[in-house]
Amino acid sequence: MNAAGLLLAAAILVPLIMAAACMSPGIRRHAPLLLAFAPIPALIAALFSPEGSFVLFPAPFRMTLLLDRPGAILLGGAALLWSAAGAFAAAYMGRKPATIRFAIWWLLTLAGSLGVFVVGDVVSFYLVYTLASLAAYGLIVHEQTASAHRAGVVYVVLALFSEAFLLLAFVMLAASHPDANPLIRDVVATLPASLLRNGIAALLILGFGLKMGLVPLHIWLPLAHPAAPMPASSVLSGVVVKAGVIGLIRFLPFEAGLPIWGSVLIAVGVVTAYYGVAIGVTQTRAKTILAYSTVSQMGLLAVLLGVGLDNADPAGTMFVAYYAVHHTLVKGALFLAVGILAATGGARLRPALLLTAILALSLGGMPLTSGALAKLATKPLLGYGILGDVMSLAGAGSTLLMLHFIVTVARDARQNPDMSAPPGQVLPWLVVAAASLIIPWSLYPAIAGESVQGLFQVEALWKLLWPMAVGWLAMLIVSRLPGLRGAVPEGDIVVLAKAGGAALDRLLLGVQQADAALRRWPVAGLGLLIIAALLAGTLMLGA
Amino acid sequence: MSPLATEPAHVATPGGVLLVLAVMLPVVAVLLMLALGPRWTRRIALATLAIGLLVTIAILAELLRTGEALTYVVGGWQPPLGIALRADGTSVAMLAMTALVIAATGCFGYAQQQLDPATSHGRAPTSFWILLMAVWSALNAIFVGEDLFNLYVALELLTFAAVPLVCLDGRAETMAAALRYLMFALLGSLLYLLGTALIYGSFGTLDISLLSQASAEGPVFPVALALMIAGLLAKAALFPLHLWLPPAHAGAPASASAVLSALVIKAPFFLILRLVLDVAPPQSAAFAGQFLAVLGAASILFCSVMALRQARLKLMIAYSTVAQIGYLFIVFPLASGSETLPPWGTIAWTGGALQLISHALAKAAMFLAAGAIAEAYGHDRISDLGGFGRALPISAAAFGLAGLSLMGIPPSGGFVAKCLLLTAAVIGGHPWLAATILAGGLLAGSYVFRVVDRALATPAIPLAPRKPIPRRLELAALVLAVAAVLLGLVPLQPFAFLQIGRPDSLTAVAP
Amino acid sequence: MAATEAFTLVFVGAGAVLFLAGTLGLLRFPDTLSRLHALSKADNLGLGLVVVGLLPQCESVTGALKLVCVWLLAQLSAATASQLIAGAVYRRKPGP
Amino acid sequence: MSLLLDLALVAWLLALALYVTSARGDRDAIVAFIAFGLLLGLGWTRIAALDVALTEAAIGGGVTGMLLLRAEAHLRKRKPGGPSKGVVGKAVTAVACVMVTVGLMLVVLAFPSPAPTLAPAAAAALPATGLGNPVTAVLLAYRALDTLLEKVVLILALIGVWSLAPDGLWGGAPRLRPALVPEPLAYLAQMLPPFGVLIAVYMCWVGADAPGGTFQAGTVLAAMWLLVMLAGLSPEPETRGKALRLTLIAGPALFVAIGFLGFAMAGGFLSYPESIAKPLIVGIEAALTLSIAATLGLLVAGPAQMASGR
Amino acid sequence: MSVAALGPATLFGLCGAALAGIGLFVVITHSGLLRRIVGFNILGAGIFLVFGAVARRGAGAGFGGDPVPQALVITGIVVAFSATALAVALLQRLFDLTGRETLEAAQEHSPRSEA
Repeated sequence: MNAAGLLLAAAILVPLIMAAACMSPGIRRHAPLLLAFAPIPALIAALFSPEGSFVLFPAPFRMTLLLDRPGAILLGGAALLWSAAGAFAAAYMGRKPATIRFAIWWLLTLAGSLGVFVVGDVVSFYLVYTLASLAAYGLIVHEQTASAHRAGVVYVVLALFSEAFLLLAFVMLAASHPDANPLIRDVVATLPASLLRNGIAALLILGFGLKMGLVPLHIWLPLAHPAAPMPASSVLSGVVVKAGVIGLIRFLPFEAGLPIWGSVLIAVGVVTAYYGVAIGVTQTRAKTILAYSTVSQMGLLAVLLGVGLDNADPAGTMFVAYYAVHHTLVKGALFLAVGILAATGGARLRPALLLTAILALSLGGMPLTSGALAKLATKPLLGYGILGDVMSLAGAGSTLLMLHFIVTVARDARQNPDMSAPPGQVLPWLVVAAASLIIPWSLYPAIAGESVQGLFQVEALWKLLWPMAVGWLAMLIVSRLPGLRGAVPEGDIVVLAKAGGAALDRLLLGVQQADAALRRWPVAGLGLLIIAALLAGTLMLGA
Repeated sequence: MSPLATEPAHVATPGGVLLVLAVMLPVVAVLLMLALGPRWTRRIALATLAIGLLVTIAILAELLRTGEALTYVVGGWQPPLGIALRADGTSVAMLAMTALVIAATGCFGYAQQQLDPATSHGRAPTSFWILLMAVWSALNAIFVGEDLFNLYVALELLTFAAVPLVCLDGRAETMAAALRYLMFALLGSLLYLLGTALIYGSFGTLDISLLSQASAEGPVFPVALALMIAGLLAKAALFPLHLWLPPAHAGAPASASAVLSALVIKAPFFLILRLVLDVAPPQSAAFAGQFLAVLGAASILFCSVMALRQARLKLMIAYSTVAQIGYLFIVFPLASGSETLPPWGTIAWTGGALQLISHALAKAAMFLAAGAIAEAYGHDRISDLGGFGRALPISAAAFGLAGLSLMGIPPSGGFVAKCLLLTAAVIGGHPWLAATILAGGLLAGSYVFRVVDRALATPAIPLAPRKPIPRRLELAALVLAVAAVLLGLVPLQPFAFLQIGRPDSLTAVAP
Repeated sequence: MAATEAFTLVFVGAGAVLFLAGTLGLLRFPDTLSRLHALSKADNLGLGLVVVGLLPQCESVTGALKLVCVWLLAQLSAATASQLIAGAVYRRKPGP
Repeated sequence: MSLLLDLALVAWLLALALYVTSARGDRDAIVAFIAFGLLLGLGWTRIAALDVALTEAAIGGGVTGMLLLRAEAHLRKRKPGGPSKGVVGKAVTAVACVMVTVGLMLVVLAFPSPAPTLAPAAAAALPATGLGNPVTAVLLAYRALDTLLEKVVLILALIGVWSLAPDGLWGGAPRLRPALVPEPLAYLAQMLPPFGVLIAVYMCWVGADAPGGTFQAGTVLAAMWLLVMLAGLSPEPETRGKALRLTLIAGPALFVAIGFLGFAMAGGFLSYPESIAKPLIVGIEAALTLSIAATLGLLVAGPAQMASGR
Repeated sequence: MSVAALGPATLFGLCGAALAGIGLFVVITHSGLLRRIVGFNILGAGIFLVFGAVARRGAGAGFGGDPVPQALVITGIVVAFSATALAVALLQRLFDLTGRETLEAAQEHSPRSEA
């Protein structure tokens, strides 16, 4: 076991150890202070561990850790956001007893969500994925409001479905493999030749799509993000949804390609990208708008993954990781911004709003921002055909949505008294905001394979500016439509579940009545005789 | 039959004496308790728990040391005339599980009785210890029994020990529950006995290993097996024969529920397993296995939904037991084995055994945690338990960890078990069983989540316990839950240990 | 030999007739007390006759003693049972 | 002739059983069941099972009948229960039961011929036990573990029954004696027990070599004890009483002890050294008879109904 | 098969089968628990008779029947009596507490009702 391996192990273990240490009352009191430091090993690992680091824990732990480039990129971005959001949380949550509980859930979610980027074997992946999924529930319901509770229930139900789909997919993947707990890359290599490949691919896309929030499995996002405390929303939207992205990156066979499922991903992604914008502009709460923006952005990522899968292009995953890390940092910073703006007024409001606006428009691809880099870097992957235009137009949608967001937060903050957010909150925010600019710039040459000079050419700028212009225009139109605001409730199609709920209730009531009937003595006695007779019949069949 | 008489079917092994001890030690304790009276009961029980654990460990060590099954021929009378005891790997696993759960339950019971020293020599505590010892003896006798009639007596011993446990607190509804349990169990026993009569009538022996070599002709054998299996199904409370279980397991005192749900219903299942795999001809077994799997799948789905709908915590756990038992029955078609691979070499067999053990640990943990909760609040209505995690963190943690195992979430024994079963279902081409396993996991997640959600809630008025609950009362549940989780660290390969002493275990290879 | 067999036949036959009569009485008499009367009469006397009839058939003295014991015990319990039943009837319906 | 007798016996048994299903009151059904038990005892003699016949007559007709009649008297003031209402359900159940019967009959007719039997094996092993009655040999030697566990079952049932007492009365005595003891009952209770005890001792003693044995003897003893208690001649014992408890466990305890001594004397649990096998077995039987009598009597007497005196 | 060809073993075996059927019927259809207990005893008697038939068929070695099943029946009768005693005691206690001797009222108590 080398130093790099130890570092990787520490990335997962340190937060877990911290969570366990919270059992001791002395440490528990200072638990919030741990949050900023828990992701540090992961950050160091992402920066300094060489690509391809590999570490194997023998039985009975059976865990393989492994860092590749997309993983390192995502791990670094995620660790940075976790660290900053942790510092923010320490300042934001205050020293209430409930904060300790929040810290424990935070550490567990953190361990899981960073773990998914570094584990290399199937069972461990499922383990850390589940850890992240389930622990996030504690973050969502932390405020204990009715809406938080509802969001938590929806989240858990969907998360369990995701777990179930993935478990079946993993089992089907590993079934043909001699090793009980094979490495992900080994089983994925066998996937295209597997007889079950369509079933596996469908299950993987369902399972990870649920986590990413692809339409129509997105309903937990717009419910959960507004309900959670500010720093929690930030990491949920910035990092936890990326568990789905890394899952698809790891488990889909980009080497060999699966054209049909690539097309499916593209189709779903396009629908999601537009749907998120369309519903997002009808929303009135800033955090809900951001949640729908995340939905829309995940649609873009799905399209990128689909193209990669379609073309059997393993390099595509690099672009996906690049785009994802941009989204991680920007979306994380934006959620923190909502918290900052709610506590800022008077003279300091204006600079804060300005920075927020820059971050927001970055998602739409404003030149010089990380969004612009991400869009330019991924352009070649999308090609210059109809898909490229469709995606550019989706960028226009992002701009529209972000303008709507800026208007909304500005309006919300207008009445704030003259005050300023505490430095413990502002500083982490600034760090994330800065990182969201710096990191994509520094990675760009390596990813896109060209120097940053190319970014300043007119052609490139035009590619970025026309969607923005379209977005501005659309905003002008949309803001003239007062009926639009609040037209669609948060969580949109979750409303449909009400109708289904009645039918479900009837079914459950039917089950209860059947149970009461079956548990009557004469019925059960007769049932016993019938079962004995049937058993005798089956036993005679074989004789 | 007779050629076998010349060559003994059972050769006693040196460690076989330990099996006699495992069965007789609790019996001696029962007799001593009765003779010495209430003041000594608890001391005898605790001493027996300690010695019994040692005996179990010795059995385990002996099995591992020799690598073959422990056998004892009682009184030196060879079957078919006499009775043999035999413990192979699977049996020893059952013995170990039993000892662990009984010991933990005993610790819980001890701690609970200390809460109220005035009544600790009263009716309920004294009866509890005697019955607990009797349950232990009966379970050990069932897990090592080789003779079908001896097993009948042991099953009845188990029933008579379990029924009074149900109504130990003397409330009217528990009386009704106990009576219903007794009656349905009796119906099951009598069907089993009828089957035994028919088997003796056609083979002149009741020894399982002699029967496994017998050639079956005509209708007698299938009818006898069907009656026995149906009778055992009634005792195992598999859907739709679960009428007695929810009120009985929910009404019993927590420590009794833990033993009933974790162990007592496993005994009839273990016998069904032996009948299907060891006694029935393989062809017949395959068909019957399919049928049992259908019932098991129905049990999983139906009773998980029922668990989801329960308002009371203990009823929910009880329905969950019926659902989890279903998983054991879907093992039959999955572990059907092949020419080269006997059933106990398959991953489904390991999965089934793990499911059995991890469910026992997890379910006992859940009932003990529920017991601590009921002790603290005087009720177990789930909707009124908001925030109990604050007052009873250890119980809440135990419940949550046990829940992980029930749901099949890693790392836990339940996860490995369900993973293995799912793999077997996928490899064997049983999509419906795979879907059932997943759906059962989802439903289990939902009902466990309902409780965990209450544990984490922070209601406006904090939920105050009516009396302080000492940590040691909660600890037993946590130990069991952690054990259930630790089971998840066992290798994913078929457990070689479980195959010791199975026929042809040398040919068994890992898939 | 023939004499003992004839003896047995006569006595056991008479006992059987008494049993039959007693059973008829049990079925046909109107009230509990008279039924009881018929039954205990038949029981005592009938069983006595049967036992006497069987005595010559015994191979040993112990066997004969056993038969007599059976009759005595039956007497005892039948008498007690009749008394108990009659007492119960009397208590339930005071007066004639 | 004997076939005719058998047929008549079977017809009576079936008629009584059917009467139990249809009788209006529970008492009628129980009386029919007692008669059924006695006839069944007769039936057992017809298939050469005298030991079973004795047991069945003592239990089926005797103690079980007493238990049920006492229960019926206890439940006198209830609403009549009767069979469940649904006619269709009843018809379906009837059809199912008829099918079960027919199936079982076919199976009984299909038993292999020649029948498998352990009689020769049991006979061959008999000298090693020193016994003459093969049933006793099976019960106390070949399958002694069954018998031992069965005794534990009996004791456990008693503990179960005791545990049903209300908390305040636990450890107290059951109530058998009626408020008013009828004169004749007291007379019977004085007359009968000496005979009963004699018969019990005899049965236990001959059980080693002839039909009879510990269980039959124990039942007779129990009946005598119950009679004495019913007549109020002897007080009902307190269930907490030391002597009573020692009597209860004496038999099984001796059984277990000799079983374990087998390790030292004969090289195994529950094995008897050939030279003293018979005395050991008779000793166990004697102790068991006492314990069984106490257990059966207390099972019929039921849970404590009077608070402990102390 | 003519009636005359029936040996007592088979005859009582068939009787046992019929008694088992009748006992099952009583147990399943009667809601009164005391009657149900009687039904259990009839069912048990039927099963023991089947055992008895088996024993009689196995006559040999100078014994009128196979002693092993006979011994099993004796054990079985004891166990059946224990069961009856326990059931009767439970029933009496239930009656003392609630005044009923059926389980049906407990059935109506729906699973959602409070403790």
